[in-house]
Amino acid sequence: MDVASFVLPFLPEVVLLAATLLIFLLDVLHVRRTEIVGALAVAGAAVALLLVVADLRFAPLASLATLPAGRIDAVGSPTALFAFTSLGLVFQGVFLIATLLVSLASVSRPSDERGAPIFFGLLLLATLGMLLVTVAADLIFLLLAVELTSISTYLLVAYTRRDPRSLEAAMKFYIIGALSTTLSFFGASLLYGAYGTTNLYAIRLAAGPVGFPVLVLLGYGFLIAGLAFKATLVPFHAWAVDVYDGAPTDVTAFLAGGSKKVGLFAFFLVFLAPILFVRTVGGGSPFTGAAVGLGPVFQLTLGVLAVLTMTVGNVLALLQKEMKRMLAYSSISQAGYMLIGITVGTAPAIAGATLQIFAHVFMKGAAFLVVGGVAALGIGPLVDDYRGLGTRRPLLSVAFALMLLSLAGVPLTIGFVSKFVLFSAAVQAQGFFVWLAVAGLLNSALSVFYYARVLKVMFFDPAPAAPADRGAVVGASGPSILPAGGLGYGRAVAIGLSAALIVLVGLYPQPVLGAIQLAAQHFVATGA
Amino acid sequence: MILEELAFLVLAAVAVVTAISSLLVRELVHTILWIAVFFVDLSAIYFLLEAPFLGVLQLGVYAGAVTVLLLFGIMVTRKRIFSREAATGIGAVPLALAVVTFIFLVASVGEFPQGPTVIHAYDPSFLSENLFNVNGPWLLLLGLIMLSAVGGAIYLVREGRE
Amino acid sequence: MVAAFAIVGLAGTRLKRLEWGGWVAVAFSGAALVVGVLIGAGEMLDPGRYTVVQYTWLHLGPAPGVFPNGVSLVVGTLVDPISALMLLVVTVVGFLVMLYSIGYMHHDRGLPRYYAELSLFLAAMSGLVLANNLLEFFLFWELVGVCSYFLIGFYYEKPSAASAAKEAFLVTRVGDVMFLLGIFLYFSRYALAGPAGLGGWAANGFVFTNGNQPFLASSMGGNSTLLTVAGIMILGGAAGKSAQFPLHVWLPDAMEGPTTVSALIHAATMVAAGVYLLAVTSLFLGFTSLDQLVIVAIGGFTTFFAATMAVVHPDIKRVIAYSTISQLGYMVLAVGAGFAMVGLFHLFTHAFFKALLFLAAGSVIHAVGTQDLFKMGGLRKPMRVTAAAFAIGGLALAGIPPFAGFWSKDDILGSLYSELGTHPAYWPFFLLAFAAVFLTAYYIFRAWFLAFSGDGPRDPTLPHAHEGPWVMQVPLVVLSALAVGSGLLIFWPNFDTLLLNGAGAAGIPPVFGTSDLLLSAASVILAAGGIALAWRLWGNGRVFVLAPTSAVAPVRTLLLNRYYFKVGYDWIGTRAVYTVARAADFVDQFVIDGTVHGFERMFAGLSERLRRIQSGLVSDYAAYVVAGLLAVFVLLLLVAPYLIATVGGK
Amino acid sequence: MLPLISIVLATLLAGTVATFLSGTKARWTALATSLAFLAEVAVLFVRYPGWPGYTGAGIPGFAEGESYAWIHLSWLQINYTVGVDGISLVLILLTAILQVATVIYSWGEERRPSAYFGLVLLTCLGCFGVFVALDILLFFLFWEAVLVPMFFLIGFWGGPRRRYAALKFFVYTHVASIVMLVGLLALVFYSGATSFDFSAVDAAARGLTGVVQAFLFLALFFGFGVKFPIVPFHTWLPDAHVEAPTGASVLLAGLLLKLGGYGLIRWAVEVLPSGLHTDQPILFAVAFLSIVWGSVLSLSQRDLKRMVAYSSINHMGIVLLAIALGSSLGLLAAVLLMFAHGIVSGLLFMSAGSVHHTFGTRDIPNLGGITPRTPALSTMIMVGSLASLGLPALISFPAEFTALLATYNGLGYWVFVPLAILVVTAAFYLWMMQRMLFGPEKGVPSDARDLPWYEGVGMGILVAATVVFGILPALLVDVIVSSPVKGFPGT
Amino acid sequence: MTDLPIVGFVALSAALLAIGVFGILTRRNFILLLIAIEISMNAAILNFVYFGAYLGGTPGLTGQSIAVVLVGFAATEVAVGLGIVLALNRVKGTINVEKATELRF
Repeated sequence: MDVASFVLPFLPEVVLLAATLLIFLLDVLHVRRTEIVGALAVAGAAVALLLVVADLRFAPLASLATLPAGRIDAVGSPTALFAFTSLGLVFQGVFLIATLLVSLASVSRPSDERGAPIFFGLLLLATLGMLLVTVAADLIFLLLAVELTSISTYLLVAYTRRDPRSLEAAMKFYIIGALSTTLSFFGASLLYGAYGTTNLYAIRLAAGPVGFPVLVLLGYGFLIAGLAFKATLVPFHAWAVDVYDGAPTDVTAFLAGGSKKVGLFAFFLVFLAPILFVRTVGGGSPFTGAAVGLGPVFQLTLGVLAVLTMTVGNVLALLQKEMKRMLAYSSISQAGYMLIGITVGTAPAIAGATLQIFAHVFMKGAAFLVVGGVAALGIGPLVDDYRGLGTRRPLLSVAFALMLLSLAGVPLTIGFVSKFVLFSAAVQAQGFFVWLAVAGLLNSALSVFYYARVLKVMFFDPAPAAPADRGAVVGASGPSILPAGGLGYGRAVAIGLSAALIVLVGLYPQPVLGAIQLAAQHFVATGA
Repeated sequence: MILEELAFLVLAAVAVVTAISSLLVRELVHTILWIAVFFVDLSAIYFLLEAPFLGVLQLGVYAGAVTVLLLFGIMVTRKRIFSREAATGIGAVPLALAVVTFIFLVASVGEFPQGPTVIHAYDPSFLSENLFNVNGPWLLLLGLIMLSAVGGAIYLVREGRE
Repeated sequence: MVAAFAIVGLAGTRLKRLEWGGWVAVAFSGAALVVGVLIGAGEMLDPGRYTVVQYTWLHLGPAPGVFPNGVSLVVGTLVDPISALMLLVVTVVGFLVMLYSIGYMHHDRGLPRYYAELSLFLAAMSGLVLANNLLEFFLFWELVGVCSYFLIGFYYEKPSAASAAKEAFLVTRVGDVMFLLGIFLYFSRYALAGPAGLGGWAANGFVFTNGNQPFLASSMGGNSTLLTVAGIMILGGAAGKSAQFPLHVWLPDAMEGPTTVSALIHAATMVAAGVYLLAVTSLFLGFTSLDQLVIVAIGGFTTFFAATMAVVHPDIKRVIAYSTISQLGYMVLAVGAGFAMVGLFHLFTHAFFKALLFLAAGSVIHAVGTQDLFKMGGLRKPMRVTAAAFAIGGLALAGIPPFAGFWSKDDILGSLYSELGTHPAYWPFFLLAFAAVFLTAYYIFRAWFLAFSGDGPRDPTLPHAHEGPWVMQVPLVVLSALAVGSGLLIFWPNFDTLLLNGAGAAGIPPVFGTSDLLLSAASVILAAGGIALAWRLWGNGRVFVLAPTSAVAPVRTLLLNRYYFKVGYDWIGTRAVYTVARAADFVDQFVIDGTVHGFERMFAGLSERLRRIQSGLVSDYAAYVVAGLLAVFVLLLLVAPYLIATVGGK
Repeated sequence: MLPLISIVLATLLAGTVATFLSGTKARWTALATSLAFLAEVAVLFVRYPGWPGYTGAGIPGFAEGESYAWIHLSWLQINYTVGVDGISLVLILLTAILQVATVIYSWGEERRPSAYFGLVLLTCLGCFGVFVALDILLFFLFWEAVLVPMFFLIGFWGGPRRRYAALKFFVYTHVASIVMLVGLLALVFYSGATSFDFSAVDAAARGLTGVVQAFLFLALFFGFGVKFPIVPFHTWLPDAHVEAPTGASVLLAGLLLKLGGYGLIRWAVEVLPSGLHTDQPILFAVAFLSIVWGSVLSLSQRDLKRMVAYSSINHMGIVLLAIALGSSLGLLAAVLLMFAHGIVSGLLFMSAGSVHHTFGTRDIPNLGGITPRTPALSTMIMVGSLASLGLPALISFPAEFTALLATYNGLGYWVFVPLAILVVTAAFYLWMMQRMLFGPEKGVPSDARDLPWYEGVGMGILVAATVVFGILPALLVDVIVSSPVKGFPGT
Repeated sequence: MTDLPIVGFVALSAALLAIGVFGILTRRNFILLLIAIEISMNAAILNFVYFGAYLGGTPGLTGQSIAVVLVGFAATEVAVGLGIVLALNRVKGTINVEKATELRF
């Protein structure tokens, strides 16, 4: 096999891997200063991001319909393990942005932290797994790539290895994750039994009546459960709140902003084909005797999950007193919105969900970065601890407010545009999907309650008597480098960048949305 | 062939019994013993399925490495090796969930041929070609996973000096 | 013309900050007087002129349905016999009252406000008189109402004054609402019937035509349910403004205002606007016969009803106020019976002698500082001019020839009598009105005797009485002259023609000065009897005390309590309405908002309960995962296929 | 062609930003912006070519049309499309007048003036945007953009229960917005409109069946209705008003409620005439309920502001009634009423605010005879009350008259319901004046002073508007009737 | 060449999965949880093996390849789990998951 032709398409991945190995090498050489290792990670992520963007940029998106050979949108083959889709490329960009933001913010961690190389190395490995998910054309490849991310994140959560909360979170994450992995592989094995292949494209080609309807449905059912863990769908979500809460906040940002999207993209890959290429389950369901299409069955099931997810997530966030847990629940509900995309399964809906995922990086990921920064300022974990932040830290508060407003879907923010596109796509699909849009919109109304509460606390409530500003950096002894008002420049830049993008894309989403739209159209046209 | 079917039935019964026992015995070291038997039993099933390579792998990795790893884990986390686990109830809800799961899965048997079917044996060379060439990326990914696991786990287990 | 006048009036309002502000107002009202007299004289010298000036105020475009030809609202002036007559009344009385105020009000605070409001009132009243369509009429109608509101509440520190003002506004508001509905009804009928060839509304707007026949009554064949309802609605408006039964309650309370205001607004002009409205409506639009009966009934009943209350009241102003209601009843009666011009003639004379009575009463109040008749007495000697003026006014009111009231009231009774043959249903109301003649004479002279006869005040604490300054006496004298002479105008052919022209050809020709002699004699005798009874009971300082055990004592109590109307209205106005309002408030706060908060609590409770499932125990989480898995199985294998098979597709 | 509307938007935006940044000088910046805005609106009026019956080039039926591509996807054609017609122009004028008056009235705001004035300007910017937007997304964007500054205005500068009120306001209106958004999206996608532009949607909606129209109309009606507010979704209004600072109350009553009316006219009535026709009974019922409910509840209020707030429900009920009639006369009346109510309720809320900080309470029974001490304030209250109860020569009269005429035209004797309620309306205003302005002095602190100059000027502007447009309503009417509403018979 | 009924394997793997799931739900010792996970993981591997054995040809080979990879993966997973167990034990002094419920609600 020609090595160059094999490696070249994977250039971003290779760059990340190289950066990872370099970091581990530095660790062995006892070069462990956070800023050095962090800079390396940032550079790696940035270069990879540039490569991805360049790919997107130079492959003329407008002419995607003509299916250029090469990296993008090679039609999947029944034997290949990976296929490059432009939507996958977009997701690579999203994941790399999340990594970039998190590593940028993490550069501000204490500079003599011993585990810095491990932290950034695992971060990059997790990212690598995410990137590989996007190119997967094979179920096993996909699941293994997901596992690369999972295993790396288990360890990232446990990264503050002296913190019992962190370890407890890692334990829960691990057990539920391992269970879900088992379920996923079990599902894959059933599909393998039914189709004789694990290649998604081959499965798609096996259109027409299937000999094993129950086996197929059970297999997909296991996959739904397994992937729903990653995507934090209710009722597979329970780990997420504890893990988001217990994990180091920057890791939480990565989990919420990056790794959970892997689950959603996996949903895109796994379920698009059966949903789009509506297939009659041969001989009818043994339970009802009626012959039904696979697509509507999945759409209904995923629709129920979507509604359940956003509702439960929002309702639980309502009374949550801790900021991180509240954001965690909110993150769960957001996953429900995103699931609408694949449930509807049209190109507009996929595009809407993709934009929502893109937006979520800046909204939720950056919000957790803010929470991490605020904690570093010595402010407590409760929502009420944020009292008077608006007067003490106006810029930070405004940025945070922007993120929350965007999460609530208030106009002029990216969160609005994404929800708008998503829900309009659902309405456009008409029928049953309009109710998905209604449920989503009502949920976003419900969500306003708790976002508004944070705003209220930050801006309306008086500050506590003795502001605990500029307190000791929690959980670390050394001074942080480049302090930007106690936040650190890296974190400040990451937060500022996110806030700016929230507004800019919110105002003029055309460039981003246009690209996503073409990618989604193409994704739907060519299939997984 | 009746002999093979009989062998399968015995092996299957052993698998189920050992699996249940490993979870239900209260002596943790006994658990390790039961699970080792379980792994060996599965290995035997793989041989029965004419997949000797997998059988050997199962013996080596599971019955060997994993069992030792688990034993090691017990030794480190227990002050006395032969300590007894506090009794934990079986619980109606978990049992129900497990049984329903089983029922759902067994519901698919109607779709399979009911009688004995041919079992294909594979040449290990074909298997290696398939494993290392066609599906090589799987192993590549496995390697990455191991890299991540090793790096992270070592960091976790190592006594920190901070 | 009227616009210019209105602007002058309004501009005047801003000038009154200075000490001599009152004189400015007098000057302006003098100018208005000149204009009014010129118009009036011009009309009298050349009866039958119609001058219309009009502009489009609002063009609302066509409206499919009732107004297919478009809705155009115009403002304009119409000078015709009746408006000229009315304008004359307004300007003359207005000027005199303004002049009188200089003396009467000089010790009051807030004079700029007083003159400003009074000027504004005069402007609005002139506008009302000159309006050439119902909408514009209504516009000024509301304006005079507001002026009345402010002037009644002039002594706003007094709670009773503030309350009376509110009451006046509210009660007339009820009438206004009916009036507005009446306007809509006429509008719509006009719009539908209006010949498109004439351009309909879009071209003309809805204006009083100067034709000689009521447009609607003829085009509708004189009868239709809609027209009847419209007429009743207009009557409602008029009843509110003219304090007719059952909307009469506000006028006696309106006496809380300065006496000058009572004279001008609540005797001579504004309250007469209701009658004017009825007259205008009957002349230009026409009433159906059912309407006429209702109007006659209301008028006739009010005439007697109000007079009975005047009989017992101790307050000099309220006695006159009840008298006003009663006299307005006469006018309504006349208009209702189809003798619009007869009614207007009575309006004309009544304005003068009633203003005279009020100003005279004001003079008394000014002198003794009380309104209680039973405290006064013997004022004849110190206040000769006032006593004489009051007497002249009283005689005019009682209908003793040759005083003005005789001619006009006699015309009303005579005209009505002539209708009895064709409308026997009018009989009871004719009798009521006839009986009221006696009561009228009795109560006004009861007041006169109580105030002026005798040797001195019954309440010795009263200050020593004296005549007011000349500015107060001049109006008394002038009005006295008018109270005598205005009735005699009927013998001037030009004036007679003016009235006849005003009536147009549609109504029955009024019978000015030619009523049945026998009837006239009877009424004069009745009136004389009333005066005699008054003298018998109250003359020479006597005080008639009704024994509490007497059979008529309960009647007296009933009358003093104004038939308990006020109590009833207060009950409706405060108790009943506020109870409903409170109940509604309760529903709003606890049912509607309660539902909202219920949802809130529901979500909070749900949140609280759902939170419990987040137990922290990883085994539970695993159980959720497995349960979720099974749920997905159920959905995939059972629910979804079933639903899709039954509901079909999506 | 001069992109005038964009220039106005830019002016407001720049002014808002400058105000936020200008610290203690914020009031001057805000005033300058407001005056510039007013001047630009005047230019808009002067340039408006349709007197009457405007049929312009560019965007049909709209003047000053501008359209630039914004989000163009294969299934979404969203443009930045703006334009004005007679209906929006009148409401824009209202915005400009209220903005100037509010800024001047709030001159004495000491707590964070830059943020306060900035938020005030932002609210007005949003309202202006709503009135000019001719694209669904743009419309919705501005619509929601109004919520946020108002939320902060109530929540930061408000009364004791401000947090509750702010939250309630936000949640209520947000839920409504969402239903509205679903309705609008469904409108686009069910009609198969080629773009989100008004004209495209309008044209495409003709093809919708009656049932679909009826459902869409109901959704839109609910969405816009909460802003009105319609009973029983009105309880946010009294709370928001009572707790809001005066300036915010003025904008809330004067402008925000009008957004509902405008939205209903522009995006529901014009686009879905047959939907309106089907849903008419529901609208009538709601309108009558609002009219009666608002008025009866006003009677039972002790708090001046709360009373005025409930009277707003009553007045907006009449607006709804006029709109529901589905005639161009009714629409004219509705727009006229909205303008009138905007000015008058602004005046009344300013009065209530002044009463509050002059006497320290707004509780009507605890006050009495304030006229001698504060004649100017009393005059303002009187003018406001009289205008509100429909005195001729003041702005409400032509509006209410037209509305009632239209009601009669459409509903016949049903007009008696709003007519009778006029009496109740008069009752509570008169009761309030009797208790508060007249009678013996009560509850007046010894140091009570009459209006400061800025409050006087602020109210004076509104009084002037009340009188000028009351005497010359044709200034507005001619503009409004120049925009015949498509889809109605006979127009 | 041997013949075996496929349904037996289906039932066996289902039983193993159910047992594993049951263990995960009821056991409190982390190590027992690991064992339970491994039992169910083995059920999945068994699936791949017997489906592969029945399918034959290249598809069948693929199944066995997957099984090989999964065995390796499962071992790695156990290693990671043990790492977490040890760290948890060091910090909390117990590996009973019931004792690790600080994060909840």
